[in-house]
Amino acid sequence: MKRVYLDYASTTPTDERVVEAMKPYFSEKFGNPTSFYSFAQEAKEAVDKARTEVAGLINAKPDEIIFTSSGTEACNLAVKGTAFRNKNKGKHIIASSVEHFAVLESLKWLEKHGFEITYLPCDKSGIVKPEAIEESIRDDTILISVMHANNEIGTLEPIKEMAEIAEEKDITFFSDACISNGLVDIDVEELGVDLLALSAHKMYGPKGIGALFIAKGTGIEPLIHGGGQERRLRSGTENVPSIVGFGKAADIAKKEMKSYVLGMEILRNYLIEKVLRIESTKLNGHPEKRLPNNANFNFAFIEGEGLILELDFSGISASTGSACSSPTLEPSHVLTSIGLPHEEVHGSLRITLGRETKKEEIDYLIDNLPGTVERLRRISPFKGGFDDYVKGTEWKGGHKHV
Amino acid sequence: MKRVYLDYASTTPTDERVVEAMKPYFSEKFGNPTSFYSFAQEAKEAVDKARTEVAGLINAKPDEIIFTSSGTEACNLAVKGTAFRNKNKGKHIIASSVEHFAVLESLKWLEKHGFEITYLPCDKSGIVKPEAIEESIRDDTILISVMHANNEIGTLEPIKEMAEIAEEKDITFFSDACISNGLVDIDVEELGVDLLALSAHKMYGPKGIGALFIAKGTGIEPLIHGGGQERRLRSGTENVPSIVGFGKAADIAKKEMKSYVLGMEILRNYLIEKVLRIESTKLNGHPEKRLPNNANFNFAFIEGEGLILELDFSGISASTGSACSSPTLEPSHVLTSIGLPHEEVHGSLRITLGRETKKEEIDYLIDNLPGTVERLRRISPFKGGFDDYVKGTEWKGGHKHV
Amino acid sequence: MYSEILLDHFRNPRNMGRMEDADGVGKVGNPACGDVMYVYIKVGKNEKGKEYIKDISFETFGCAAAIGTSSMVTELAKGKNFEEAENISKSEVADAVGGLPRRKMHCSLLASDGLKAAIEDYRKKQTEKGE
Amino acid sequence: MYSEILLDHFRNPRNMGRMEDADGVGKVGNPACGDVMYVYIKVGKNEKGKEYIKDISFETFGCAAAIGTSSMVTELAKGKNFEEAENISKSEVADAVGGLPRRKMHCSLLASDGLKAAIEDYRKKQTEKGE
Ligand SMILES: Cc1ncc(COP(=O)(O)O)c(C=O)c1O
Ligand SMILES: Cc1ncc(COP(=O)(O)O)c(C=O)c1O
Repeated sequence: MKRVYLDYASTTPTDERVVEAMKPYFSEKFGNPTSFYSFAQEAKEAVDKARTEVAGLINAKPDEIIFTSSGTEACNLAVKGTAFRNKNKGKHIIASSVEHFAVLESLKWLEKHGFEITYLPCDKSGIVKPEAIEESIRDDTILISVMHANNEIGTLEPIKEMAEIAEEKDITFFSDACISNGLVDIDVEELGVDLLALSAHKMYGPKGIGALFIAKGTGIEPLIHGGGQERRLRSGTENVPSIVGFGKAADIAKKEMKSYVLGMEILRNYLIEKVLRIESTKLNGHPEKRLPNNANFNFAFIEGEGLILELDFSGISASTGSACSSPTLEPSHVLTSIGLPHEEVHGSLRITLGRETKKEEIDYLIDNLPGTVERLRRISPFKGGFDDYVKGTEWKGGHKHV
Repeated sequence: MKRVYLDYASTTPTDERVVEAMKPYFSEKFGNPTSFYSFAQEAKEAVDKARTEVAGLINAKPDEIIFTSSGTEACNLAVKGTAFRNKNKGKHIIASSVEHFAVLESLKWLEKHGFEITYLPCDKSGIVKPEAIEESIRDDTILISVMHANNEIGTLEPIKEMAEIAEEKDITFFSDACISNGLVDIDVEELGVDLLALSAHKMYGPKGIGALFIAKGTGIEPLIHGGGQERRLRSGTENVPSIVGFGKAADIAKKEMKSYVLGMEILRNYLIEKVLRIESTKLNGHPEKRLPNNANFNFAFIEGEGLILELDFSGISASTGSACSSPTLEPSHVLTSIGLPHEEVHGSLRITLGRETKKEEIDYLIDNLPGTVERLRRISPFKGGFDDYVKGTEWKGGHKHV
Repeated sequence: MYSEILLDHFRNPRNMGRMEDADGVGKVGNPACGDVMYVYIKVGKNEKGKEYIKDISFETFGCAAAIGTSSMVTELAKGKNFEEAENISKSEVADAVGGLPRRKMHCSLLASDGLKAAIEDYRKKQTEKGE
Repeated sequence: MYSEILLDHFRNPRNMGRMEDADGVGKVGNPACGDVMYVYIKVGKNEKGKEYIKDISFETFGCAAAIGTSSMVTELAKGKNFEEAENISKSEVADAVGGLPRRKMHCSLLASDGLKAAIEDYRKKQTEKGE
């Protein structure tokens, strides 16, 4: 069967050159970088080199990079590490309502531990207004967290403007760039952020490795305690092969991003144009300020899980923000945050392109999609519009929210 | 130059078969196991298989295994996860004084957050007395943590007896088995522990992957929050290749442990016998109840870092518990816990054998060691004994403890 | 994750579509939660004068499990008298499709509820007619 | 992590060993912390009658940095008069061995302190003799 993978926002294949770079560090140069003897020196140097490469991708200094086991851990470290470090200064945190679960769930946990969170609304395209931050800042605000780009709808946030506000008030500013790394130029100096999270497997690096940029002078407490690796900020024997792989991926991204992003964007625009010809379909997110590989559609009257499954039958891998496909049976908080009505929030389809995505793959999707949508709409009780039942009934049944 | 690696307790090379098993999951079967479509199914199944393999190594059920990014993270999750989950029940924790930093530093952090820790002493061989636990238990005790084997001196602890006491009092019992996994049979049912930490890179698996066994019914809170992977107990996109690698390593260990441990132990005993012929030398730890690959010596009148460096010049990789070689400039807490006097605590040498360690390698060490020790002793002001200066002076200078 | 039977019913739903001259229509579910089912029935009388489900169809907005169990419940109900139809439990539906993943079990409830709602609607209309 | 110079002084320490007939002995450091240095000096007088370090040796219990800087400080001190010797700073020692890792900087302090202590001991003994 034909296989067309169009879920690069979920994860990317590891670049063969990355795998190649990792290889010597498994069984050959396997030393523990913390060890004293010269054999471990090779491993230590490899980690240092990777740190320089990852720093280079975002114009940071190598000693501002802390390796973590994932983007998720980097987000947890940023949010909880800042909270615990500054808890005597204040317990108020501001965050956008469209953050990734890695941030949102960390915040929820902090709430249980006495912190107070203000969630910022966003507009219909997913953009958080810098003014909203200004209005939310209090004397006891210790952290502002707004993601660099949204993983579902691809919207790019005005980080620089927000970080400026935070800087003026001397509040730590964190931005989760796990989904934009390798797709958008990120310059931490230019952005003015204090903390920035990265994830390797979203940019053709290996899974299970991420990093947190911590600008010099930013106070943060460790999340994982132990032997004191990573400048005492993240303990645990260094994952040398994966760190090396992340470094290589960063190096490749830095050198090749410009060229592959251009092709991606053209193909993505072509896809959007074609798909919007399907009736009762719209594009979620911002028309321009979005990741170059992201298209997020909304098909009225149908539910996304069935759509994904149908596409899967045709060999196409894509994702949706529908409740049915989520482990919590909650629809995407991003789609509700941008104001999609309840009945529409389930009909989303996220297509994310990769470096190697070909036009014929996109054409294959374009060929498949109208029939699939049409078939599901035939099954749906809602054809040309949601009927009275949707508008005015007391609902029975449906998912139990957990 | 000849290279003789004798620091397998620090880290092991990844088994070639493990690397082979991991390979397909980088660039080929690279799907995100949480994804809905069938392409990701391969990855999901691989993770399930690995979970079964790791469970099999310790006689657990697959759904009692949570993958983490390291042994350190597993220890943090066990200790902090139990503490936060039970904080309304009590805030008292009992732990041995010879735990790994992953546990000790987690405990220190919890102390700052209102928990109270009782540290259990151990005898001269490193063994914690179960009676000491009994005496320390209070109404508000929520966790007891005693490592399965000690990573420095190799002492095996009487876990079963201690876990029984904990069980009677309905207190969660955690044991850190990161250093014994792959070297000693571990049967969680037989041991009766509630939580047990594992680390892959200590048993010929890859770095950057560990696991926590959580017995059914044991309440624990996550440490890393986010998308809800690993039964909501440990979020972050699954590190599929490393998980697969850990599974393979567990499978190999289960099948081959008996045979390689036997050879290791014979060789280790041979080493001990030879080394103890050097004057003013003793063996740290227990003569029998110790890991089969561990030998920890104490050479009076010299300091370990110089020793390690000298051996390194001869191509031998080994480790020491001396202050000078530690990032914190503190001597090993394990060696001070077993009652070594201050002036002796710096002269330790840890030799840990691997599956593939050959007699000629051990002989090479045995040939090198006496001369090296002798040379350093010639430099030392202490020859046949510590002099009056050591016994009765007010010390000037020396390390600043941090 | 889904059984072959369920996938077949999802891909080739039986008794699918609006029924313009239905005797009873059941509407259950909640679009906010992502699943809504409409069940249409035509009612006949058997030799003993007892009412039974002569024809049935459905429309469903929901995931594959919701669509598949909707299709299955119409198959199970067709030809059954009201009592029998109302006794079709959610677990019977789930079993009939070859089992459901745990977090999808509520979908089979939707299907059996939809059927009951259609019968109820028929009864209500009969009462109204009678008045 | 260590410079070539330091490693050379560690492996081939200069002026190493006990001096049985020393005029002054300095003992510094703390075995609890893992470093102790004994410095032995023999004192001579130059043409102007000024005391200087005619011979010097050391014994050190400590890491490679401690041993290497011990060796280096004896080289630096040999032939120097007391004032010059006492002016040998820890950073001078560290520089002379080609630099030290940050967390090893205290080792060069041990070396310069040891030298000072030996001179002090010599002076004390002279005073005692004079009494
Ligand atoms: C925006 C965003 N943040 C954080 C993460 C978490 O990264 P990881 O998958 O490395 O845990 C992801 C990806 O899932 C993401 O898209
Ligand atoms: C006893 C013990 N616990 C925990 C750890 C930490 O494991 P990891 O290196 O996987 O972080 C180690 C190894 O360093 C260990 O020896």
